[in-house]
Amino acid sequence: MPDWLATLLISLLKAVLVVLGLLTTFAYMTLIERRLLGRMQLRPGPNRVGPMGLLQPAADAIKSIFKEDLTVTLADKLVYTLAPIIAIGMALTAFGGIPAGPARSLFGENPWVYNLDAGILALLALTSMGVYGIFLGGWASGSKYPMLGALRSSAQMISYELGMGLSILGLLMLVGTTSFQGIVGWQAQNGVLILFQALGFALFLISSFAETNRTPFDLPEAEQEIVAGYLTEYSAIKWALFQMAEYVNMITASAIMATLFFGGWKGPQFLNAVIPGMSDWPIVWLVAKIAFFLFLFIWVRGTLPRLRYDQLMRFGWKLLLPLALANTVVTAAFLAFRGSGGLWFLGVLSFAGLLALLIMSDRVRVLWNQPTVRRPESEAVRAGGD
Amino acid sequence: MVPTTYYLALSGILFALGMIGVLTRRTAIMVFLSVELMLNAANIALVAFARSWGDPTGQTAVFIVMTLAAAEVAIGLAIIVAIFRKRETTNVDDLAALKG
Amino acid sequence: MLQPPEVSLTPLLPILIVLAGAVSSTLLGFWVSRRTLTFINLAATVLAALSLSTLWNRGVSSFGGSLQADNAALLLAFVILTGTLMTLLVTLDTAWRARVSFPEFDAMLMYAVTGCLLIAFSGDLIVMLIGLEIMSLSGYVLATLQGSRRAEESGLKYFLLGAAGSAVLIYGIAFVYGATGSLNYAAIAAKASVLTPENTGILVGGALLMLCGFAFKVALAPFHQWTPDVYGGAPTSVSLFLSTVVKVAAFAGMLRVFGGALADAPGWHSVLQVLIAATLIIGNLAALRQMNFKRMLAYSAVAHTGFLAMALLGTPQAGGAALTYYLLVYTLMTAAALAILAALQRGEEGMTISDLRGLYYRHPAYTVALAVCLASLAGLPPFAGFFGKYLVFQAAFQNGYEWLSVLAALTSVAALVYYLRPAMLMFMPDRTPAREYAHGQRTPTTLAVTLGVVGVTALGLLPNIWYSWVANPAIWTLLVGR
Amino acid sequence: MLLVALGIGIVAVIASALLGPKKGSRAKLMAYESGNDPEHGGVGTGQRFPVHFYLVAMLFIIFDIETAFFYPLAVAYQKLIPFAFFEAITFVVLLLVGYVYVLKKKVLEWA
Amino acid sequence: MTFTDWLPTLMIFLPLLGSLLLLVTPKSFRDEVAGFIAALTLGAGLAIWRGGGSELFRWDWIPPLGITYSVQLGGVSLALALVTAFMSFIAILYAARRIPNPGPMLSLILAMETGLIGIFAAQDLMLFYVFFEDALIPALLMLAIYGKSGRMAALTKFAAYTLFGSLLMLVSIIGVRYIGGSPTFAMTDLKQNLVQGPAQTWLYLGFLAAMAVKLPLWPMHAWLPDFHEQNHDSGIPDVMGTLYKVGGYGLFTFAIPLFPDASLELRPVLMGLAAFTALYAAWIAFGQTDWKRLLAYAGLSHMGFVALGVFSLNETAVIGAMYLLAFQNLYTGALFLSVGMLQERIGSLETRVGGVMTQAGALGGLTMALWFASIAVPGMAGFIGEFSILLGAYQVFPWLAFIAGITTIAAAAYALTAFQTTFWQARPAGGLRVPDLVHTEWLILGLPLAVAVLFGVYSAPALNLMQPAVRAVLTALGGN
Repeated sequence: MPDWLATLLISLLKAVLVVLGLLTTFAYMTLIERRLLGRMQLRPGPNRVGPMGLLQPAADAIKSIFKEDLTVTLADKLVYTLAPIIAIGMALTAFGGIPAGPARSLFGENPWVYNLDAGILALLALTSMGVYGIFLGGWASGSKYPMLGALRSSAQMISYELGMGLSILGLLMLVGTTSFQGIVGWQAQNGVLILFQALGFALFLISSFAETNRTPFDLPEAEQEIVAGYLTEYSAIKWALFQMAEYVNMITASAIMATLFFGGWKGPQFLNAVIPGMSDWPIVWLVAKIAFFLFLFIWVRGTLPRLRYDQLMRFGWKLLLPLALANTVVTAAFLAFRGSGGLWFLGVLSFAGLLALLIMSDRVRVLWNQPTVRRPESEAVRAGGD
Repeated sequence: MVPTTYYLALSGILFALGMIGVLTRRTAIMVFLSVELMLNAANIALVAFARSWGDPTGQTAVFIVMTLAAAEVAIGLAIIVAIFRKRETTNVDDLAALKG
Repeated sequence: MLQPPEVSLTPLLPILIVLAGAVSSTLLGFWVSRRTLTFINLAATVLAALSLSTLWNRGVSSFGGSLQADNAALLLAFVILTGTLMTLLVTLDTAWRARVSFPEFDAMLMYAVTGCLLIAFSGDLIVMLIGLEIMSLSGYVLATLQGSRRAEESGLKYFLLGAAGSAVLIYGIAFVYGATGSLNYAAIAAKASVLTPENTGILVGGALLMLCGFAFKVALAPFHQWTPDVYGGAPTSVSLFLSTVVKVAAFAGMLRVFGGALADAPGWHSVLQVLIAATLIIGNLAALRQMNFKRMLAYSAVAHTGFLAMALLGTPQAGGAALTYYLLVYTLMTAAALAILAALQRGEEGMTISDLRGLYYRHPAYTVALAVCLASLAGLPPFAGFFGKYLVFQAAFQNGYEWLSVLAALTSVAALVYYLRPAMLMFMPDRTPAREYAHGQRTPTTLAVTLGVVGVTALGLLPNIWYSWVANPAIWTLLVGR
Repeated sequence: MLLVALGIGIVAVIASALLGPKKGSRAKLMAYESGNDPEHGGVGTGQRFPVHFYLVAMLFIIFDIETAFFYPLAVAYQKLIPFAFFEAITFVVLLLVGYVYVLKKKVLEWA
Repeated sequence: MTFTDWLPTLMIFLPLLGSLLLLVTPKSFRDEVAGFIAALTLGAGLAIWRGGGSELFRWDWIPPLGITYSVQLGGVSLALALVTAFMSFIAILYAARRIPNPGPMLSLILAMETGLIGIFAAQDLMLFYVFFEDALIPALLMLAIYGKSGRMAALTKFAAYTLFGSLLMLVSIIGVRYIGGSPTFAMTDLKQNLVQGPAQTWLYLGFLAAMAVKLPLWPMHAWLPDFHEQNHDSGIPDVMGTLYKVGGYGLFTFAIPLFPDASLELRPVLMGLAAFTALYAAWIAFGQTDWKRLLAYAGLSHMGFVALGVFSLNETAVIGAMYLLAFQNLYTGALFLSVGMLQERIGSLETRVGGVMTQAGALGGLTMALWFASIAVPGMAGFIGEFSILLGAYQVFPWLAFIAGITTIAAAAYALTAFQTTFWQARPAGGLRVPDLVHTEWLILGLPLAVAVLFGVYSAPALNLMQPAVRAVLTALGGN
């Protein structure tokens, strides 16, 4: 067997494994989410299929495959079918770039499917491809509510993508590389980045929620206003694929946050004193961190109410974007003028900024909470004209 | 390593397609998309050449070109949308106020 | 290893001043009136022009030679700023009537000028490209800004063809880069003569593509079709800007690229002369058939492109000087003519030529000024247009393009006829009621017109006022990097 | 990875198409409109969007490209101090000019 | 530098100054100012004549382009300049009387005078071109402002023909300098750096294009009749137009010295063309019923003679041609004015009105005398010119001289026929009263006639002035 074929096959195998892992996680994620939400809302959640409802995901899967797959008459058939495939394809692909351990740590193989120098960039690019799935799905349905949902979701996703992209700039300046391995390595040496980029992390976290269409940013499928948004006309497996994509995106986002701000696949360094090499164990640490963030996602969903659409957009453009820029500039200024001082001051600055924001939150809120003017329709049209 | 010629051939084909699009398509949007195709052909050529010279200048040029393309998209779409909203057509042949 | 480029802002001074004007228009527009902004921009333009003098003969450059404040750049920048000044003066009066009196108009104008200056100051293809695009993109917006049917249509046409032209140009840049491995003018010029045959082929291809791209931008036939529609459809003050400043800048780019970087590259000369011949014939003959004065001026701009481009066929020394001289003159006379049209037209579609009948008896001063401009455009001595034409004839003639000079002379006859017809019509007594806007005569426009007419006359009688600045061959030899 | 990921989606869709029942009726295949007949027989895919979405899209394109410019700078930042700092500041200031303009134009208002 | 050196410059620009001055002069003084300026210009010219012509005055106008301001008035050029100044003065005299609100007209006449004198004085090709084009603008404006209803077409034709030629000439001028390698466009430099070989022929053709239009020479003459027909009835612009026929002079001063070989080479063709033009124009003139067109063709016929003389490159003929060129301006111009007076009286330019002589004897008499001058009756200046031309041409190509000789007979025929139908024949109908000449009109017709007669009888001063200049020019041919 030639070398390249072996590499190819191994990559393929890893890809299949990762995909299967993700799908399983997705399946149980839904169960866990429903159970947890039930617990938070003082009700049991699904508990009939199998012990503690453990077989519920399997049942859901079988149902969605065997359900009738409707394609509404006005839909653009090809795009309508393609949209969920794109959505899930991009979501799954994105995850493959995240390293789960040091090189060659997994039976002599690398614990990642692919590794690019521009890791973050590639990942951001792939995740933003997800918006195509949603938009095309909504558009191809040829119906009013899906269209609105699609528009909303694309507007929302692109708006928050800016915040997302800008919020990691400070981090990149500190680290000086875009490869995940490099970032993880830097954190192992200098301490996890959440310490120095608290503000950046906060912004990234919020953007991630918006990017994955999770509460409080789940406007695209806000059933009270637009039925189910872009999903309105979807049923059976295509619907399931969209759901899958959403959850996989959540997992990916969790993984990215874990990698960028929380040391990635490395465990805390002091644990090496207990069991040598413990912090280098592949997969374990990453999964643990992902699990934490997934819990956070569910927790927030159980806690926060949904934003109104105009609030959502204002929040993204008027608060997130300038703050991310400010974070970048502060980091840049710090790096330019720090002299030989350590990084701790930047951490303090960042925390202080975050704290200040929290303290001033009542004042800051007016920025996005209420519209400053009511625009007459004619003016809105004219603004589009020029 | 793939020879530079292949990339050039690809870029040439893309460019030709774009050119044909510009010359034959009658909808503003399609003309515009063809132009974007041509820009991307140029990008591919730039990257290919940059690789063959082992020189990063070409890649930075691609960066700039991408920006220009984006700016063009923004302004072009604004103009096309403005026209479309006013008269429901972006067919280039329908715009005949300025013949003569 | 990473090496931060040496940064010196001195060569950027004029660009920065203009940019400051643009930015201030963008932001201050929310608080002050457009008139104030225009005055600020006028001040910025004048300041920028003054700042040129501080850079004269210093030959400074910045960003590793990407920005060159050599004398050629300064001279071209001066022409650009002159056109800008006249445009701004005219818009003070006419912007309101043309329904483009937004702060954005000024901002876009100044951004476009920034781009134009960048082209003039460019030291490599990328900076040139950036400048060109800033200029073009702002130009598209300016052409559309009025929001009328005609303006939008002209904007769309301008945009689509301009974008196509840019794409071709960029593809050409890619090829030039592929052939020489550099984007810097001097480096390209140095390598252009020592290439393998294979690379020479690529270079020729790139040069031709760039030529086509530039031909779009400056409106050389057969890439000129957008010009009459755009100049005719856009508000007249915008047409003024597009046909003077923007064209000057595009020619500055051509001079930099073809007179500098690719001066020794084979191939493009022969194509350019065919393009020029086509432009001269098509532009002049089409202008002959126009009934609308504005469209006629648009076609005349096409025809003038042919003359201007002839300078590029000369040696860089003679051609550069001829082109720069002609550009200033072209700017002055075209701007003044369009300024008068902008002031006197009733609507943005301009005036038909027959509307001009008897204008002398209603607006004697403007009429005489317009006649001077037309005579100068026609190339009649003693107005400066004549020396412009003479210089480009000479440049082409000296470099062995006799047939082109003869062709240019023959097509000029058509040009003279279509320029003289309106000029004479204006003096014909007429008893029909006036067909122009009666209150067009205002101080700022008059200032711009005076600047143009005095400039054209003075430069015609004593061409040396300007020519002695541009005549030094060392300025243009520098373009080639020798 | 991409192949596998897309493969999953395609397989799932095909499987469902093969296995699922096909009993469409007119009402079932109608675009959703709370049970009413769609207005004008439905909007189809040729609908028009509020102009505001175009604005957001254009703003996004512009700002996103600006961000893209920032990435290389950020990565190389520490090697280019202090040049990079002034570059960054200039860049941000210019970005802010555009941002303030957009803000004042009330493009970022949703009402 | 003495005052005399400045005189040509003064003579050139004085009218232009006057023209500008008129723009700000109050209405009531305009005629006087214009007349004064014109008289002053003429005086300057006479002063130069008295000094025996001026030296070459040279100043580097645009050094980087090698364009100099070289002017010289002496010999032929002085004679022509004097005639120009004289006829401009006459035209102003008549314009002041004839045209209501003559301001623009006076201004244009003066402006054109500058261009014309400049053409004659220029000793630099570029400068020549500049003045050549400059004279065009006032001519066009006169036509535009004062012309008749069909002026637009005439104007376009005029401009197109003129500029077609002059732009080719411009290319030739550039070629003469650069192919020859001269440092400047000044004649003195160009003569030392002559273009050799076939290039000379090509450049000569380019130069010829302009001059053939301006002469005019068949087939480039079509603009001429329309131009004269559409101009103001008074004939004042036609006077200036006649003066503007500088082709013969241009060929003489510039073409012969700069393109000697080509001149010789093309001599047969060109002389043939010239003779044909003379005969053809006379033939066409015979059929004209409009005085202006008739005079236009008569002038064309004269120009054919001038061309014949110049192209023959024979000393006698060239002197004759220059003599004719100078003095035909006098009587052709005066004739235009006389038909203008005729038109004023009877409201028509028809040649078939008849019976004018019975009421306006002086007008008829002077007109007839001018006609005699025009058809080269001995004792008039025209005779000396035409006779010399024929004499010289006969030595070169006898047959062509013979053909041209027929023209003089034809001229007599058309002139007398037209005169007879207008002035003698019985009036067909109507009792229109035709007043005779009044005050300045005597001068306007009489002065040119007097000068024509003077130089017809006593030609020595003019010949003395011209002969050395012609000889000097013809030396360029190397003795044939």
